[in-house]
Amino acid sequence: MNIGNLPFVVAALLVVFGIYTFLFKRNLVKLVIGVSLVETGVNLFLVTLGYRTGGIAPIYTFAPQAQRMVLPTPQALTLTSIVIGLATTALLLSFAVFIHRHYGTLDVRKVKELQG
Amino acid sequence: MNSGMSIIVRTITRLVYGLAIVFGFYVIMHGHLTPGGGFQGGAVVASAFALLLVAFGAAGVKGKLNAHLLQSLEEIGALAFLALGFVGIGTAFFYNLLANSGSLFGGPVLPLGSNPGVFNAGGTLPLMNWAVGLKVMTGIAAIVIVMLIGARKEETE
Amino acid sequence: MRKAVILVAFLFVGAFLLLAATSMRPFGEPTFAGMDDHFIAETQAEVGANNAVTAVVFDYRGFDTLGEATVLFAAVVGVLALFRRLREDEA
Amino acid sequence: MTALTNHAPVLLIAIPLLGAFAVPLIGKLGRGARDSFVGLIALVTAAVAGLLAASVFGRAGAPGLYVLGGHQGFAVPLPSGMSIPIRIILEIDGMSAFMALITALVTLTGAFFSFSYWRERSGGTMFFSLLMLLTAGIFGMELTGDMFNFFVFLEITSIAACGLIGFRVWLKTSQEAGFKVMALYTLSGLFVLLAIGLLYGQYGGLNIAYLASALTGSTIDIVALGLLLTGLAMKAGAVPLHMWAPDAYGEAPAPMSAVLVANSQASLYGLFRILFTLFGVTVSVAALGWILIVLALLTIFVGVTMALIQNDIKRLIAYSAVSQIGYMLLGVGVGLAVSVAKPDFGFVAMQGGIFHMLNDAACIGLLFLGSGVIIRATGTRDLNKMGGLAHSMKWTTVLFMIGAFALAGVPPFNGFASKFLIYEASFKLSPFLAVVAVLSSILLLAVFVKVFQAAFLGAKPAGLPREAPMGMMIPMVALALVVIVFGLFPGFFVDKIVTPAANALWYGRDAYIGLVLGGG
Repeated sequence: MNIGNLPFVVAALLVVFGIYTFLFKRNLVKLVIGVSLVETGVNLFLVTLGYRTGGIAPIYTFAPQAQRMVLPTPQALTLTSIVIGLATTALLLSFAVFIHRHYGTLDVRKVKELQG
Repeated sequence: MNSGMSIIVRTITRLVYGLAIVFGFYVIMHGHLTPGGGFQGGAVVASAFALLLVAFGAAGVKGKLNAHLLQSLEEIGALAFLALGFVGIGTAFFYNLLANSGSLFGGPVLPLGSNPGVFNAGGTLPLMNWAVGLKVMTGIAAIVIVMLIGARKEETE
Repeated sequence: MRKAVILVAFLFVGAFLLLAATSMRPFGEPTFAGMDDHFIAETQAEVGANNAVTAVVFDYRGFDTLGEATVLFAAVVGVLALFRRLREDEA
Repeated sequence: MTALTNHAPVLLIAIPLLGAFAVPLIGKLGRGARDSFVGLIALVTAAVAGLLAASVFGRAGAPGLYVLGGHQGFAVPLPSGMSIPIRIILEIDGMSAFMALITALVTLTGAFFSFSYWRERSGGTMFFSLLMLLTAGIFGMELTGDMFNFFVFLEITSIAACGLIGFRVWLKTSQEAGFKVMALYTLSGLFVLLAIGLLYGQYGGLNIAYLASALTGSTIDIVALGLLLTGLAMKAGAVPLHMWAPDAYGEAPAPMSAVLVANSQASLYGLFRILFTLFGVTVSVAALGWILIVLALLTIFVGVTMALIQNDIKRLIAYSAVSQIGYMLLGVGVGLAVSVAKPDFGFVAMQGGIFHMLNDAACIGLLFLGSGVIIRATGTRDLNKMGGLAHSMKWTTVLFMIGAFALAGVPPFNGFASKFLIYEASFKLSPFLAVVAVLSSILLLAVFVKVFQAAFLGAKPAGLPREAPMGMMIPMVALALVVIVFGLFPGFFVDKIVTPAANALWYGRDAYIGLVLGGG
């Protein structure tokens, strides 16, 4: 394994932590946090894909001459994915509010009307 | 219902929220030249709205920020963005008709490479930034205000 | 039993992801950057924007951005629909 | 007309989007204006879908391109001679057009059914807005030729679908289902995004055709394939990742359950597109085919057995819908398992699996709409509390029966036509597959005999439930007509629309790649 690949490994670890939170926590808000963690990991992964060693932001306004620029596409993709993450988090939290209204709890073990 | 937070937070908010809104509009306006754009600037403006909501409480902004008005504005932003996509349908959907056309936002970028930034360029980009900026600031503000009011109702019951 | 299955699945996925992360190309040296080099080189002449990221977001991949705006719109409509005022017979 | 045909792919996505953005504004004018606007948008969308399908099937399913945002030089040549498309490209071949037809059929009937169904409910404008968004998202998934664009539309469908599932906020179960489905949809979407990131990082492009030509079968490719397979199988509701599907179909308002099935089918389409076009021969397709077959058998078995023990009519139909996803997977899985040698029966299996998508959309849609009518008339979803509906709801009884027979694969309805192709072809691969498939169909028939006996037969109920209004009947009759016509003339439709669709997956990989990259 190459130590230079550490950013990729960190992103993967974030995703793994998120999945762990999602699978093993009992509180609905913690599940939302788990999903957000996975999202953050994926976003971080996308951004790291675009980096070029020594590169500057791909913006020409007052840019230093003759510098390498990092790739713009991953940044655009990350922007999109962040907005999508915001949207899903908002909807998930709204559902959590309503579940709390109906069931009076956020414990997944007690929110189990739908079985079988 | 206890609306809002302490006097310190309220005073700071009064000082800061105007600046945040102005900065957000700056980010939207110069999206094609500097870091940022419609989404980022819209989020900054929405954060100013969220700050107001947190500092003054749902009751404090009642009548000033109306979720349904915000939603209507968001729809207008979305429709404007879609319409800008349709502008170039003569060639293809999302064709940048205005770029390098010499008309509005159609100026050439000179000199190429590092420059101080030509504001009158980018074709439909600045217009799209405005449409998306309007959409994002109103959309996020609507989500925040609706969720805050809904959650508060929960506590008082 | 159920928990053991979940644990095994989790470990499997985790190992899978770490395998992917370690066998990626070296960090900081994209191997195929033709598309992005085109964006960086042509953004000023083709689109007229100094900011290549904005050029990608609104011009080269504008359709994605329409989709992204739609996602936000869907979330706003969804949240407002959940918190809407109900009719008498629905509550 | 040519301009309209040329722009049809993007209009198919843009028109429902326009509808979704404008409905809340038009809804302020009143319900009449809103309903006529939504109806108009739905009709125009269906007409454009028909036009697109006519032009694609007119050229025998050969793929066509639509480059968004540019007329000139959409590809950048690389030093090695290969080129990368730089803009988003919609690529439409027989399979995409076929899926667009299904979506148009389901969303059109769903929208028209909803006019009456949602009349006495609150939040109608938002309901129709979400329906339009879901429609646009499904069309986008089916038409796009770009991986990231596919992900974006996947997320649109996720969010719009969950908004619709949780729409009846006064039901505690709908909120539970909404949370569960949203969390799992998001997770599956993130798996897909992670795979896209891996592929982009390795090959520097996002276009499906470009990636297909660049893939080498390295470790990263295999990991990406695994992630895509997991994510899309989860979103399609295949066992063992099906836990959300019965909740989603069961808790959504009845007309939306039908659209959600179309949504699952769009994910299935994405799965097929990735297996056949993106990966194709670069990985061991036989092994993948067998994975699909195992998933299919599990899905069929679990779906049918769980349907047997349900007492809730919507949940029962939901589990049957899950089992039908298994039949599609079985057909295409058999095709994939033998797609290197390309024997004849493999193609027949593909035809069966793909044809079954259309048939399933029609008959499951009919059943869900029928269940909506029944629940509206009786006020309960519990089969044990119903009975004697045939006395006063003759039309619904007949239509429901048609849907149930078609779903269970009884001739002469359309379910039989496609299931027969699947039985025949899977028998040639392994008789065991055919036996499981046939037995499950018989069990499914038993399930619906039970429903029939519980809901429609029996003594006259006390307060005689009234027949559904005309606005609900017409969409159901339309779906029933589709069921009957496709059942009576399967040969014609298999020739005209199913064969080009199967061709696109089975033989069309080189043409698909060649159209974008040139030469090929």
